[in-house]
Amino acid sequence: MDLSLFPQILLNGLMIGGIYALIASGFTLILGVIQVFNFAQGQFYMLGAFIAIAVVTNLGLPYPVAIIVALLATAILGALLYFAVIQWTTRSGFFNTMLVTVAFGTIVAQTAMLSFGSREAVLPPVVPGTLSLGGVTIPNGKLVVIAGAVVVMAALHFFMKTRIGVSMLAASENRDVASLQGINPKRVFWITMAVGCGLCGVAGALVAPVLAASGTMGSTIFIKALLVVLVGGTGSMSGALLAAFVVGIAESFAFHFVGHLGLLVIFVLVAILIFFRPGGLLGKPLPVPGE
Amino acid sequence: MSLLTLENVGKSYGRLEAVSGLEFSVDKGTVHSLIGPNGAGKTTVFNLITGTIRASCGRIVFDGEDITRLEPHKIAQRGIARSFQQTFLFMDYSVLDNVLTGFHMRDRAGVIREFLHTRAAREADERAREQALEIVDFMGLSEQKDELAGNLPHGHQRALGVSIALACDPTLLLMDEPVTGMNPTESNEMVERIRRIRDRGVTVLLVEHSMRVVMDISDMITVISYGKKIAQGLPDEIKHDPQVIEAYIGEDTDAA
Amino acid sequence: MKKRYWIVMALALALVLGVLGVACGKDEPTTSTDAGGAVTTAGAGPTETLKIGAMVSLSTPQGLEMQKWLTMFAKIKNEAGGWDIGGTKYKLDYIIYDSGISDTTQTRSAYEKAVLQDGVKHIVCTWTDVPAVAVTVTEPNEVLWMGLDFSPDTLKPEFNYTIRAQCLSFALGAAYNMQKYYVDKGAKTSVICDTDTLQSQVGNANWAKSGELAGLKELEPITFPNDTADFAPVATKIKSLDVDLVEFAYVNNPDQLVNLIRALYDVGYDKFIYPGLIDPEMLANIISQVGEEYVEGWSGMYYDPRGIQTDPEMLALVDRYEQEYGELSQEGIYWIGPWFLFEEAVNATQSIDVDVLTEYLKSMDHGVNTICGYTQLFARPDVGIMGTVDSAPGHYMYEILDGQMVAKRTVSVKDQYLVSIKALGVVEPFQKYWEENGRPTFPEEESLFDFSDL
Amino acid sequence: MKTGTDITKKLVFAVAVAVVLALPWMTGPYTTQLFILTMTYGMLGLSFAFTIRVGLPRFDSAAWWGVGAYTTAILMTKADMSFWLTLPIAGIVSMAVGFLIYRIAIPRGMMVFLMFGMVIALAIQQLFGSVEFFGGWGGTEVIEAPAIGGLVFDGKRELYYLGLGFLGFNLICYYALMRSRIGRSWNAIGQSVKLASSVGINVVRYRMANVLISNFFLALTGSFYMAFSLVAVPATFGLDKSLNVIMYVIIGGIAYSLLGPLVGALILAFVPEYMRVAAEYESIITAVVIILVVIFLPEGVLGWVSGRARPWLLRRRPWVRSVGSKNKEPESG
Repeated sequence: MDLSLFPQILLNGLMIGGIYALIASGFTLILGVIQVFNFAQGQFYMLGAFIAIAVVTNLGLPYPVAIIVALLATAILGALLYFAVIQWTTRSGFFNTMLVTVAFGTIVAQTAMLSFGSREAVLPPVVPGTLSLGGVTIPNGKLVVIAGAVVVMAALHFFMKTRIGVSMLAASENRDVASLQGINPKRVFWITMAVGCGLCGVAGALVAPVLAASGTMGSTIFIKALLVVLVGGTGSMSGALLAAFVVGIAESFAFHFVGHLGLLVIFVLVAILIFFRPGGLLGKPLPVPGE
Repeated sequence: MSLLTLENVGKSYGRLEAVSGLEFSVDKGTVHSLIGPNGAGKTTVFNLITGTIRASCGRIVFDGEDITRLEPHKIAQRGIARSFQQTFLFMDYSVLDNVLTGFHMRDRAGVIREFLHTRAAREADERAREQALEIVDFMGLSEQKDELAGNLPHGHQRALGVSIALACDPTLLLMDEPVTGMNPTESNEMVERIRRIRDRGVTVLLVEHSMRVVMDISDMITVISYGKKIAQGLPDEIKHDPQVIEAYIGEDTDAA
Repeated sequence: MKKRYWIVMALALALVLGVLGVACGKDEPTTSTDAGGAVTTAGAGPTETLKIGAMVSLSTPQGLEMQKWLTMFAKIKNEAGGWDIGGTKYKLDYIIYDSGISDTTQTRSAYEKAVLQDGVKHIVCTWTDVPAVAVTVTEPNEVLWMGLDFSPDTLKPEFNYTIRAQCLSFALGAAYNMQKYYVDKGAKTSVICDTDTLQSQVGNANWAKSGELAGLKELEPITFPNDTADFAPVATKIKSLDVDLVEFAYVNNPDQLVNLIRALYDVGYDKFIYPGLIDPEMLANIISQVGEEYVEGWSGMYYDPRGIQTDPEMLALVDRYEQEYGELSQEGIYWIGPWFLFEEAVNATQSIDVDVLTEYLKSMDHGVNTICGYTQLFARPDVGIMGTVDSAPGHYMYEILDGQMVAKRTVSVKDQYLVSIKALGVVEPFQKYWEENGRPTFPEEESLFDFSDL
Repeated sequence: MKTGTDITKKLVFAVAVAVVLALPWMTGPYTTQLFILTMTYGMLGLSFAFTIRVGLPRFDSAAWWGVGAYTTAILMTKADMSFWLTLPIAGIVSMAVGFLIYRIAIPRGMMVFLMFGMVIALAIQQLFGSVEFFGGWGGTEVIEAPAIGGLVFDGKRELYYLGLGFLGFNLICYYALMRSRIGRSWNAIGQSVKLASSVGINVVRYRMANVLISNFFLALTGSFYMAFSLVAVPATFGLDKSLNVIMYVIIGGIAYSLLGPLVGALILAFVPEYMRVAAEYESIITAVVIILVVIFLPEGVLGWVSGRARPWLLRRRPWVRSVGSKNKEPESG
C-alpha cells in the first residue's frame, strides 16, 4: 500500500462522513421523536444544495448567508410537511406515514428533474486553493465542509440541551412521560421535523461549493445514511455521529482497494458488525412502534 | 416451598439503578404482593422475571431452574404468565380469539397438519376452543366472547388480559395492577377471581397500588423502594412497619 | 344486511364491467397506419395518421430533451399540412412512452402499449429501454425498430425488423481521434474512468482497444456506482495510478463530470483529461472550480452543431428548437439520429410499409445527415449480418483554447467505420465482405486518418 | 335468508371465476398483458402483506423477486434446466440466502429489519449488475418459453393462465397458512410482540418462518416473471419496485392481506391508463394521489368500501390496521 495516500483517503472519508452525520442524525432524530421514517431526507439534502446555489448566484449574497437561508428554507418546508401531511397520517400508522414521505420525496425529485434537467449547478469554491501538509495536498474546500459539519453537530448538541431539545429527547424516550411533564407534543413534533430536515438542508448547502448539485444527488445518500444509522444504532445521536465517520472512512478505503464493489464489502461489514453488536457501535435501541 | 426466588438481582441503566440487590421468594400456592411507592421499580421486577429485560446481576430461579438469561417466550413456556399494567390485548381479535392465542403452547397439531387443516388439527382446535370458553366463562366474559377486544370497557379488558395469561396454563401468574382504574364492584369481582385462581393451584405474584386490595388478598407482602427491598411480611406486619410508612410519606392520595 | 350486500354487489359488478370496458374498447389497434398507397382525395388536409413510437426514459434529461425534439419534428411535418408519402398526406403522431431506466417491466409495458394498443408500426428513437425486451415485442409483431443499443442483444441475423440506427460500440473513430490527439501531446498511459453501467461494461473494452490502436497503454478501467456524488475516492485512486490521461468515456451526468474533474484537481492530478461530453455552460462551471489553465488544451466530443454543421436544413432545426423551447441543450440532440434515417427511408421509398422500409434500410448505401453530422448504416459480416443494420455516426470534436470550447474537427463516418473495424480486430470478415459487395460509399467528408492499409 | 345468501355467494363466486377465466378471450393482448402484470405485482404485494402480519415491513421484495428471476434465468441458460425444475430451486435459493441475512436482522426488531431490507435491495441489485456471471447491467436472457408437453406458454393467453396458476397457488398457500394456528400466532406477533412472547410465542423463530415463506413466494413470482419477460435486468429489481409493492398493499387496504394487494395492483395498473397526462408528470400525480389516499382513506380502498358495507366478501381479517397504531409500549415502568 502506498502510504502517502493514506491521509488523502482518510480525509475523503472524513468529508463524506461529515455529510452522512448530518443527514443521519436528522433522520434518527425524526425517527426517534415523531416515529416517522422520513424517506424524503435525501431530497431535503438536494434542496439545500440548490437553495444555497441560488442564493449565491442569483441573489449575490455571501455564502454563509446562503447556508442560513438553506437551513431556514428546508426547516420551514419540513415543518410544512408536518402540518400539511404527516400530522394527519401518524394516526393511521407507521407505514402510511412512511409511504407519504416516499411520495413527497418523489414529488420533490421529479420537480427538480423537470426544472433543472441536465443543468448541473455549482458554486465557486469558498476557500479556494489547497493546503500542503508533508507532501499531502488537502483541498481547503473539504476542510470547510468538515469544519461546517462539526460546527453544526456542536450546535445541535447545544440545541438538545435547551428546553425544547430536552422535551424532544423526553418525547423520544417515552411519550407518556413527555406529556406528563406538560410538553405540547405537537409543538415538539413540528420542531423536530424542522430540525431534522434543516440538518439535511445544511448538509446540502455545505457541499454546494465542493460538489456539483443535480436532481439525483439525494436518492442514494439516503441509503448510505441508513447504513450509518444501522452502524450507529437506531435512535442514538452520538452513535450516528461516530458511525457516520466510520462508514465514510470505510467507504473511502473500500473504494480504493476493492473498486466499485466496495459498497458490497461495506454492506457485508455492516452485517457482521450488527451480528456481533446488535445495538450498533453505541446504540441503545429505541422503543420501536409496535415492538 | 418457594416457587420463585430472586437472588441479589439488580438492573441498572447507566448510572441509574432501577433495581439493586433484590432478594425475595414466592411460595407455591400463595398470593404474594409486591408493593412500593411510584417509581420503586415494581414493573421492572416483573420485566426481569419475564425476561423482557435482562438482569445486570443476580439470579432468578423458578421451580429449581435458573431462568435469568432465558428469552421471554422460553420463560413463558416454563410456566410464568403475565398480565400487563396497560391494557395489552390483541385489539383486533375477538375475546375468544384473544384467549385462544394464549393456547399457543398447548397441544399442537404439527405444521403440515395445520397447513392442510386435517381432522386432527380441527379437533385440536375444537378442544382449545372449549378450554378457552371455560376460561372466558371463569373470568366472567362469556357474554362478550365474540366482541372485539378493542371495543370492551376497561374493566373487561383487564379481565381479558388475565384470561390470556391463564390460557397459558401457568404455574406462576404475574399480575400488574389488575384492579387499577376499576370501580369498587369490578374490583371486588377481580379480588374474588384472584382468590379462585390461587385456589386452582396457580401461584400469583401481584403488583398493586390499592392497599385495600393488597391487604385483603395477600398471603405475603414484599415492599420495595428505589429498587431495594425494605420489608417483607404478612399484611398485618406490613401495615405497621415504620419503614414502610415512611416510604409512603409524600406519596399522595391513592396510596392509603 | 341484505341491502348493504346488494350495494356492494352492484359496486363490484360496476368495477368489473368498467375494467372490461377499457379492456375491450381500447384494444382495437388503429389500422389506419398500414393503409399503404391508398388512393386519397387530393388537395384536402391530412387524411391519415401515421403513428410513430419512441421509447425514452422521461426521468432522464436526455429522454426529456428527445421528447422535445421528436414532438417538434412531428409539429413541423403537421404544420406543413402533413407528411406527403406516396400521394397521401399523413398527420404525424409521435407517441412517446416512458421506457424507464433499464427496466424490463416498464420497457415491455411501453412497447406493448404502443404496438398492441396504439398499433404503432415504427419505433424510431429509444433511450435507456431494454432492447433485448424490445425485440421480443417488435419482431413477432413485425414492427420496425430503429433504436439505440449498447449491448449485442439486437445484433442477430434472425431479426428482420431490427435496425441499430444508433450504436456507440462501432463508433470508435471519435475515441481514437481524441486518444491520438493526446498521444501526440505525449500521453503514454491512460485509464478509463466510468460509471458502472451497461454502457460502460460494453463500451470500455472497445475504448481500450482504440486506445491501444492509438498507442496508449490502457490500464484496467475504474468504475464507480452510478449514483456516486463524492468523487474524492475515485480521484485519489486515479492519482495513485500515475497515468498521463484519464478518459471519461461514458459519464453521462454533467454533475458527475464536473465533480470528477474538480476532485481530480483537488488531489493534484495535473496530466491530461478527456472530459467527455461537455457544453460551454459546463465548461464555465468547471473553470469556476479549477481555473482556466487546468483545462487548457483538452479535447473531446461535442454535440452542439453550431459552428460545425454546414447543412442549413439542420441549422434551421436548431433555430426552430430555440424558438420553441429556448436555449439549446446538448442532451438528447445526438440520440435523435434515427429519425433522420427513418425520414430518408420514407421519403425515398414513398411508403410506410414496414417491409419496404426495412428492405430499403438494409440495403442503404449512403449516409444521412443528422444534426450531429452524418450517420450511416452498414453491414456486420463479423456477426453474420450482411444487410446494413448497424450504424456508424459521425462526431464533432472540440478543443479548449483560452477557456473557450472551439469546435475543431469532425470525425467522419468513414473514420468511425474503419477505426472500429481495426480496433475491434474484425478486419478479416469485413475484407471478405468488401470483396463480395464492394466497399461502402461514404459521405463527402474530410478523413482525418490514413487507413490505406485497409 | 341464510340459505339464500349462501346461494348468492356461490353464484357470485362462480360468476367471478368465470369472468376471470374468460378475461383473455374478451380483451386484447395489451390488456391481457396488463392483467399478467397485475398478477405479478399482486403476488409481490401478497408477500408484503404476509410479512406485515408479523409486524415486519419488507423493503426488499423486489430484490428477492430478482433472485428468483435470476436463478431461473441462469439455471435455464447455463445448466439447460427446464423451467419447472428451476421453480423450487429458485424458492430454495431465496430462502437459503434470506436465512443467512435475516439471522442477523430479525432478532434486532422491526426497525433494523426495515433498514436492512433497503440495504439488501441496493446490494443485490449492485451484485447482479457488476458481477460478470449474472450478465452485468445488460442482464441475462432466456430464449425458451416454458412448456408442458405440447403446450408452450408463449402467447398472452397461455401466460395469463400460467399466471392464474401461480396466483392461485399463492392464494391457497397463504390462506391455509393464515387460517392455521401458526397464522394465529403470526397475527399475535403483529399485534403485540410483547404480549405474544408473554404467552410463549418464539417471536424470532415465527418471524423467520414467515419471512422465509414470503421469500419463497417472491422467488416463485420471479420465476414466473421470467416466463413472460424472458430477460432479467438488474434495474428492474430496484428499491423503487419494492416501494411500489407497498403502495399496492396500502392502496388496496393493508388489513386485507389476500384481496388488498390484488385490488391495489389492479387499480395502479389500470388507473394510469385513464390518466391522459404527460408521462413526465405522471410520477408526480401518482405521488399526490398516494398522499391523498393515505390521508383520506387510511384503510385503503377496501377499507373504504367495507366501511360502507361489510359483506362476507370483504370480511375484515383480524389484524392491526397498521403497525404502530395501537399498543404503544413504553420501555419500562
